[in-house]
Amino acid sequence: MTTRQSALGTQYSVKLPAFEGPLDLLLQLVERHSLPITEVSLAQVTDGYLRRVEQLEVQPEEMSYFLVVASRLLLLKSRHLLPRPPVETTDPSAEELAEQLRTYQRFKLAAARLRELEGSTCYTQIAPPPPPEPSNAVVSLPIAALERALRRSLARLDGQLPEGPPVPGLRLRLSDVVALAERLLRRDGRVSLGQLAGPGAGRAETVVAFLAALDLVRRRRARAVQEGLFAPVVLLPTVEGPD
Amino acid sequence: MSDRTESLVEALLFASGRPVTPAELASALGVRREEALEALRSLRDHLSWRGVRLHEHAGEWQMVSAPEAARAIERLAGLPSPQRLSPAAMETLSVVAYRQPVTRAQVEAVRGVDCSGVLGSLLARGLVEEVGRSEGPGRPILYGTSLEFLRLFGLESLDRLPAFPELDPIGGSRANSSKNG
Amino acid sequence: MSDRTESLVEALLFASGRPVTPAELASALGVRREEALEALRSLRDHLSWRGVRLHEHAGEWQMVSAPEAARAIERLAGLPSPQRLSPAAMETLSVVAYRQPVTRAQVEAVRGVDCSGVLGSLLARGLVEEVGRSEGPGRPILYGTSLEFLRLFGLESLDRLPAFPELDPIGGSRANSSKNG
Repeated sequence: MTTRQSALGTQYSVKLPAFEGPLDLLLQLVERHSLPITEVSLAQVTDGYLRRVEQLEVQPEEMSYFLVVASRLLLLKSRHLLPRPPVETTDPSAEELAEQLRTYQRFKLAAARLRELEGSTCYTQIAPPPPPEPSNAVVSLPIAALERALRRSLARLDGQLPEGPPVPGLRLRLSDVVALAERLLRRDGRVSLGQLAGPGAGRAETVVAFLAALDLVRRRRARAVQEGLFAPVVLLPTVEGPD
Repeated sequence: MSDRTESLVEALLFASGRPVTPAELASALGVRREEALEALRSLRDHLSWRGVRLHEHAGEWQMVSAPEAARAIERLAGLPSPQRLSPAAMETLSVVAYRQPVTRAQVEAVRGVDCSGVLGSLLARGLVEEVGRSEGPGRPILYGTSLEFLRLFGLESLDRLPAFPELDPIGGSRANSSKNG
Repeated sequence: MSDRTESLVEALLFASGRPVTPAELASALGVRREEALEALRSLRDHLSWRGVRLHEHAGEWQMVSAPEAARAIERLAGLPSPQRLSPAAMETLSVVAYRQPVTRAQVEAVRGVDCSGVLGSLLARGLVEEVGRSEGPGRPILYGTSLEFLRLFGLESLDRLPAFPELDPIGGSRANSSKNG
């Protein structure tokens, strides 16, 4: 009759044939008689409750809950059968039981409404979400990717460059480096000549970076600052917006 | 500008695949926390008719699929529908949902039975979580529902819980209340 | 009607997280392939200014984040996550870590509850990943922990996992196995 699973260490509550506990049984009896939940109705269903409890086959510790309610019902019923002094109004413990039952009824109703939502599960992603879209759409090529790619290729070229003069045909385009400078200025608010030339810059890169800086200063897109003797030359945005 | 933030927030929620806080989003976007929160709220409104939704719980936001797509997703992914909760679990869950934060003793006072087993399996399933300690004697654990709970029942936030049922003022039991699931 | 299909298609693409064909979508939704394709195209147009986009490649469609959010996504991923794993997630993760490769059914046998939700969010967070298929009936998916898992816990390799805790062989409910004894 019970489905207690102690073997797993997870204890499920005792499943009774038709109800979840003493209050549930009591509520079913009251509802079956279409009675309002009052002291009187509780006294009325006492016999039915006791009959059901007699038929129960549950663990002793669960049974105790049923017996607690049963004893309260019996007390109630006895008070209704025996004449009471007229001064005594409603029994607080009876009203308490009725209130407990009404509260329980509301939560049972709430559970039924929640049950209607069961199955309208919202899923999270079953597989990890894909990385940002690979940008083969040239229109929206992210600036960061462009910048990284440029740096990578500059570095690679530098690594392959033999000692001595640059390989004929290698050409760094001034306009590329100017564009890089403008982007870095916009992003970071400053860019150094060293940054423009790239890591491990050779003579060609340094020259192109210098020319790019000159071009920006000449067009008043940036101003060049050197904070001390031999300090790195840094480009900063012009105070007025670009005109 | 705000539209742009909203669209970036959408991308972040999608790409992260986990619940995130407005503070995290703000820090990733370089905006103020309030701006991130505003973008989240506005995005939630915009998504309400779409196939994805935003869920919010305890300051964390997560992108999820729309509840009406549950069956189709289960079919596509070959997932079984989530196991139905037992009546005892449903009752306990509804007490926790409507009374949270709540102690085990308070749940048991409502249900009139021992609830440690049921609460334990709701905790194990991640539908209920510990949310703190009560100030009362013995400082018992306080329980509340989780983001997982909202997901299982397709609720955007706890505000969307069905209204707590009122009883007939006479206290009468109405026909639809005697549902023994 | 078509709006509804479009929103369901969006939910399916979101939840599946992988490239999907119009035929798969049609079968999950119970509509004709043409209708699924039409919904995909229309959804792609609707998403063109949003934070998520549709990407089509060789007849397969996938939901991706907008390229302009790439930097913010990297920043978010780099942020230390203040979000702690829920107890349910931690438990599931530990079962996967110590028993891998493991099927969902095996995880559930250990934990005694439905784990699809928790496993799904661990997958989405990249802490657990599919590592193959079991030889058993139905060839269920096998799960294992990911590199991200090692990173999160600061482990150099799986060999560095703490020794597996010994449990009472009788499996009785000891203090640490039943949540709130």
